[in-house]
Amino acid sequence: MSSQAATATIDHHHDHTTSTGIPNKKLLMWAFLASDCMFFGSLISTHLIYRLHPPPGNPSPRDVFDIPLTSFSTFILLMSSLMMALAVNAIQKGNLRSMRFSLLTTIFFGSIFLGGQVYEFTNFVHEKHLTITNSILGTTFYTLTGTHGTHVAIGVLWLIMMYVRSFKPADTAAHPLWFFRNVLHVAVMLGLVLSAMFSVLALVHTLQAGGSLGAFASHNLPLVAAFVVALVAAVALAKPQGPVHFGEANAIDVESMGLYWHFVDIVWIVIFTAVYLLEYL
Amino acid sequence: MRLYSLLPHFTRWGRAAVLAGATLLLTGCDLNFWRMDGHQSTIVVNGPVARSQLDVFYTTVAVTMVIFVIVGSVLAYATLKFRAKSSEDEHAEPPEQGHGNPLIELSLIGASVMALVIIAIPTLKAIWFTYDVPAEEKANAYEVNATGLQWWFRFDYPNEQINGVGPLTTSNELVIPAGRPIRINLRSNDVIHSFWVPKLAGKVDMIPNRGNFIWLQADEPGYFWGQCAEYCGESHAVMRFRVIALGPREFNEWVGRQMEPARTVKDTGDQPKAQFASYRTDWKRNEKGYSGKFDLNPLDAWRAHQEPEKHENAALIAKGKELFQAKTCFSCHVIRGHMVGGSSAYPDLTHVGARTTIAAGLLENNPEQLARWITHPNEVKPGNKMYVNGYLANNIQLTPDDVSALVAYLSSLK
Amino acid sequence: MSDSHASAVGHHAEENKFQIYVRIAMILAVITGVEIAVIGLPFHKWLLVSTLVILSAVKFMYVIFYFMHLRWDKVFCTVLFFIGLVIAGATMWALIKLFSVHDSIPLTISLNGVAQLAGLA
Amino acid sequence: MDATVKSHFTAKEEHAPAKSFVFWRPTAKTGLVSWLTTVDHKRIGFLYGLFALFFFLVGGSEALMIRLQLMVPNNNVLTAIQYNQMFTMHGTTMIFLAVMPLGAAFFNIIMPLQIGARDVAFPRLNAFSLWTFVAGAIIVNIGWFLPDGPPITSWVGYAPLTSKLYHPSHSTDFWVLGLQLLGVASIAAALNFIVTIINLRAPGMTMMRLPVFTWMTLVTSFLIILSFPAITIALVEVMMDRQFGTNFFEVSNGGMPILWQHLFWIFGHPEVYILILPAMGIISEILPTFSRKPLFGYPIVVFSGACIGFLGFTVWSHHMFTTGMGTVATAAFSLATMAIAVPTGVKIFNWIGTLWGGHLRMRTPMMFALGFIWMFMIGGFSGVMHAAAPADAQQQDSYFVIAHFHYVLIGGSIFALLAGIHYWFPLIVGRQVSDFWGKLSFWVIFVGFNVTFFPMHFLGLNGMPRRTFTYDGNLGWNTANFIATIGAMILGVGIAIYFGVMIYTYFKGTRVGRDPWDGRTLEWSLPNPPPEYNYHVIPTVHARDAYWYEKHHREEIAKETAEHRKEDEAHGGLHMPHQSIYPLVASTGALIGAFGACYHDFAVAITGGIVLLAGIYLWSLEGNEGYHLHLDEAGRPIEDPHAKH
Ligand code: HEA
Ligand code: HEA
Ligand code: HEC
Ligand code: CUA
Ligand SMILES: [Cu+2]
Repeated sequence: MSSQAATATIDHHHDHTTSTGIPNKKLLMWAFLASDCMFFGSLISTHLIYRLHPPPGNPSPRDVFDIPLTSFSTFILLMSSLMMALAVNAIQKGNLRSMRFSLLTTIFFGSIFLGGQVYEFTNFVHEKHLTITNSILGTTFYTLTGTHGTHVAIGVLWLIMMYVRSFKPADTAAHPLWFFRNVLHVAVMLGLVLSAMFSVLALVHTLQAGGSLGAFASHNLPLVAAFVVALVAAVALAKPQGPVHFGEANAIDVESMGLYWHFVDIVWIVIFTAVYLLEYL
Repeated sequence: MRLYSLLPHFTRWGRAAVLAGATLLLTGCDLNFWRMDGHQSTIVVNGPVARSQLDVFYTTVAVTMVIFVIVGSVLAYATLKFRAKSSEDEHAEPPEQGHGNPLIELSLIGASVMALVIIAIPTLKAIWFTYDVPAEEKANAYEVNATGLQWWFRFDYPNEQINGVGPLTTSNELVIPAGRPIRINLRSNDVIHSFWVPKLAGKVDMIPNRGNFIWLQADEPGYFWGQCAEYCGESHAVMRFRVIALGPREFNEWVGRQMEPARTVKDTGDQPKAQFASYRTDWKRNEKGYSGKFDLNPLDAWRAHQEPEKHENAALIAKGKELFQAKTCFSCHVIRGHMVGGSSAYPDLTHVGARTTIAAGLLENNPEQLARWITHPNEVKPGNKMYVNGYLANNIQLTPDDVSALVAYLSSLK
Repeated sequence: MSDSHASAVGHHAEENKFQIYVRIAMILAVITGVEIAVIGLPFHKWLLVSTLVILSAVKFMYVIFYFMHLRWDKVFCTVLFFIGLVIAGATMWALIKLFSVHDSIPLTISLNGVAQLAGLA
Repeated sequence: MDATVKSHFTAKEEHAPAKSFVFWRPTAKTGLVSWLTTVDHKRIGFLYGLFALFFFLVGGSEALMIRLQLMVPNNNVLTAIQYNQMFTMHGTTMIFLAVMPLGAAFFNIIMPLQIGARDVAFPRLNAFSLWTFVAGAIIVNIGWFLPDGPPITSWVGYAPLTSKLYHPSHSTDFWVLGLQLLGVASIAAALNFIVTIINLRAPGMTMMRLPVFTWMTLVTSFLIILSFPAITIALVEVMMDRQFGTNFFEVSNGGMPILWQHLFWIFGHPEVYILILPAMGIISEILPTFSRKPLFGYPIVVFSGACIGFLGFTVWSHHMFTTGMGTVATAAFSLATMAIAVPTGVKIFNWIGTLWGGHLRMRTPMMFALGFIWMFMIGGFSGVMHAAAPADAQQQDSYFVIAHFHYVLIGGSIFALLAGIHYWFPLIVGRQVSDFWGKLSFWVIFVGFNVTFFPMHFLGLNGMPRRTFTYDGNLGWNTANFIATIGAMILGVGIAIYFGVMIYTYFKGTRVGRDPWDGRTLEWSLPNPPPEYNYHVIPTVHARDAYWYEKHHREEIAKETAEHRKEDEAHGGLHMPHQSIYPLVASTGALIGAFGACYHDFAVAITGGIVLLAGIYLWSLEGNEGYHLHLDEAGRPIEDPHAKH
């Protein structure tokens, strides 16, 4: 891909270099998603089959699940999908700033979802005594939702890399250190997400245990400090540095990523209904 | 090279091939290959279920043979007729570039579907017939439980309850009444096995956590070979069993004998004092453990096994019984009435002497093979649990004298 | 990169995507809310199950056709994805059916479990 | 390798960007580095082929060990464990490491040429597929070098035999993770092929003009992306059970081992069509060429291929007729399975229709192709006998099944692949195999094959179970087993002749010019071996047998080509992708990761994961840049001072 041709208009829905007019990357992504349907299909089937034929002594999901929390996560994931769609929309119009903002919100929502899942898992293990080994429900539930969570985590990683990628300078020769900056930026973003996530989780746990804000701060100082440092670094690194090698021509990259992200969302739509809600009838 | 130029060679080669084939067949090999009437034949069968399955098979053979002959003839004809006969022919103008003919296609598709219907109808009938005992026969059916274990079979008779013990249990030889449908519940506690007596019925798998069953029926009394048909680990190949079908009276007599606790041989005083036999010890790994004589009339051989030996050595048997306890054999094997211990996870030996085979249909049950089994279990059946969990774990060592005492004891358990 | 976006042929549909996306997101959120509410309703079970299944199918379709842009893309993308979706769906259905026939009920089963989710199969 | 390399026109990349070390893009066109970093679909295909043939010989040697042990009753060549290892590895190797990658080799080399493309859609992804396949192959075979030896779970690895309780040794973990990597490689490759076929067709190459081989590549690729996820999940479940003590197949906690069988065969049955459809595609190329006549009923052949592919997803439980599924399910799967005979028959009929009225030139590829039709038909018929569930109750897990699937796999897939090697050898290498030696190898293989496997039908009907390391002499199996072993040796000799001749021809064979067979499809329009960029000018397709049409409309085509060349030049010449090191890095990461995971060594596993991620990250950052080539009318390079990348 040559550097962005600011002069020519880019048609985002028709690629004249391909036989069908569909961009290669989009086609690849759709074919991959078709494959992923089968992947999650097998996994969800496994869960449902064991739910339909639980061995005696299996805990009842109703006693374990926490519908308000899961509904919240579902809502968050939906919103992340919205932001993802807006990010694609923005970059297709060449609006880099708006795209970055949307990507950051998507990352933000994605991380909340992941944090919610971490919270849910720890809660289930410690409070509800449902572990991955002690019952078939635990086995299939954690494997299914964990695999979905892994997909979300990969998505967040991808989003971060795309976000950072949008800072690649147009003239790499003029910025000999751009690559190290790039790696650093990815690391900072990862650190930011992780420290934020665990800070919030720690905060929630402290509050639930009746602790105060002060107690939280004193017990989790390194974590909070890491968060602050990462935040400052992230803001600093996001400062514009001249023209970048990212633009409308990259819309297809963002769009493919978006397809993946939305797919992860619809898988959750299915899981939410089939795994959680149906248990309550 | 053209075919006809090879013809003279072919006749010469052909004659040589026939000759070679004939010698091959006559020298020691058997003719069963062509007759297909081996002990596990699915072609020469002895029960309604196997017969129904065989009929379906014959239908498929007939239909596909007809298609094969037709399609094959056309193919052969086309190949011979249209082949370029010379190099000028090869470089001749290309033939007409025709693209196909929908009418031919459609009629061939139609014909294929018709052919499949001919197969499908008996198939469907047989699926329902072989699934479970026919309704009108249900009341007459006899129920047995079969469990596969690495690498042997346990058979329980839920209809024959022994006071204070539970159902009658035996292993590796399933005795059934002939002429009566048998419904067998198939279970497994370790890995997947499969229950297959080709002459009586096709196989059904024994799968952990699954309540499978099979039904079969023997037309008349007989002795049948069976085999575990699902790969179940190291010694799957030698996980075999036998089915003995008996007439109603004989079957009842057998049940009666089996319900009894283990037999004890009385010392009548005039028997010799413990005399130790010596058995062959130089067995090769995986050497054959059967004799041709047995095969000639296996059912009679089985009947003969039910009778106690003529000259039993009571002292030796008593010694064997002690050893069975001393060597920890009893910790696994049940010998009902003789000692307490053992579990259903190991073969019940209460009437082991009355069985024609040991080690899951692998060895003929005679003193020599019995001795071979208890001295070299791992060579006979690699990795078997008796060796791994017993001989290795309990460090069981047997002297030749121990062996002959144990053999005498086990053989006496008719 | 300029913010002004030169509109090429076939681009006009895009002008209002922002609005569309926000509206779809709202619909999705509402449906999710309805779903959560539905599970508490005192109706017959199969009715509730079908409602839930239909509602999530609707959400599913909204996301793939709008957020994932299928509606505006070449139909081939839709065909491609649906090949996978249909085969996966049919396989799931067949599997669940296969495990629900009497012959396949595992030996270790708690009966109330079957009753609980019988509506699914 | 050299023959492929030498004739490749190689242009120096003078304008290679001055980049930091991380973004070093190798430019070597010969030597080891060039092969490790290549993104050229022909070279990748060639490597696939070499690895596949190597593993074919490995799997074949394992088969010979099996036959040796079964030659006579109560034989003692192998111990029980060794025998079980042999057939486990034989099945796994032949299916995943020999036939599948050999198919992939043809997809890679031939398919882009047939559609008139310069490369596949994602050249670096293609390289990643290759190296991940190699990583998987290494992992699967590592068992041979471990004290416990390779796994003894059989190629279908039925739970709970694969659980830690029954097979605590690491070789089972290696098998699981190796297959997992092979799955990743196959899916990535298949996605690439799908996009390539859909999107990179030359102008005028409509879907209904695609050569049948390309069509079958497309169908096969769909089967791969839709069936492999099922085994991926199944393997994940086994792996979780083994490594983290979960309960998927743990009966004491309610697990159902039967679930593995379902997931495995949801993959497994489409898998066997993954093995046969490329073969059918090859046959559909060879028969028209050597009959000098278009394929009879092209649209129906294409449609039946797609139909077979689709039906392949509806029949998996025919491998489970004996698991007690109940009447309705058994009947349904029985009928669905029979239905596949219809589209398959359609292919056979159309092949015969192609022969009909042609001028058949009996060259070696044609011999193999005709052999294929006969043998596959026999294998198919025994398949239909299996499909009749009650009959299958007697046949399942007996040598009748062994006979069935070796007829379709060897008489089918292998015959067709051997035919394809002969057929395209002149194109890829520029030399032609001697017809005499080719035919001789065919006859030896044909005879050996039938002598080996035909008696197995009788063995099966006579009750001989498969996967048994020994049998007794009183069951009527001795003669047939003896004959089969002799047959296997003849077969081995045949294979040895075949490859001996191939190797000889590679180095010493007679050179041939363009289009030695009077071909019909586009690949034959290329010089042999084809240049790195394949088509100097992307052809415009006017008819189904595109090259046949070109040959009969030379002037029209020449004029068109000259015009298009000018246009291309005006647009800056041919665009060629840079080579890249990162696919190899990523695959190496996967290899290390899998290794660590097998040993539960998280440090190693995470290192591998990081290498994998880093590989992908750098791969995406380095971008899919390339360089431009400028060629004159004769295909010679022109110096162009303004060339930009
Ligand atoms: C290349 C691979 C390949 C192919 C193409 C096939 C093709 C078919 N297979 Fe085969 N099969 C295997 C590879 C393959 N198989 C393997 C590897 C196994 C064993 C796995 C294991 O357990 O390890 C197996 C096992 C297997 C079983 C399970 C056996 C058992 O374990 O009990 C069954 C059961 O139905 C079956 C059926 C069929 C059928 C109906 C076809 C059909 O597609 C065949 C169709 C073709 C024809 C019928 C011939 C041509 C048609 C005509 C001339 C038209 C007219 C004909 C009629 C109307 C009948 N196969
Ligand atoms: C495409 C797949 C494929 C191919 C090509 C083959 C090829 C062969 N197979 Fe195959 N086979 C399977 C797939 C295949 N097999 C599968 C899936 C199983 C089931 C496994 C299981 O149960 O889990 C199986 C099982 C199987 C069994 C049953 C084992 C058992 O159940 O106990 C037997 C027995 O005879 C057998 C024999 C053969 C033979 C003789 C060949 C011959 O065609 C091989 C011909 C090739 C050669 C003879 C190689 C030539 C070698 C040399 C010339 C020398 C080598 C030199 C060097 C290494 C330098 N195979
Ligand atoms: C760890 C338990 C264990 C111990 C201890 C043990 N066995 Fe066994 N035995 C088995 C098992 C398991 C089998 C079935 C082996 C097979 O066929 O795979 C068996 C089979 C047999 C059989 C054949 C039974 C049949 O019907 O085929 C005989 C006879 C036998 N054992 C005798 C003995 C003797 C004698 C001893 C003591 C020296 C002994 N066993 C100790 C477990 C044990
Ligand atoms: Cu038990 Cu095989
Ligand atoms: Cu199949």
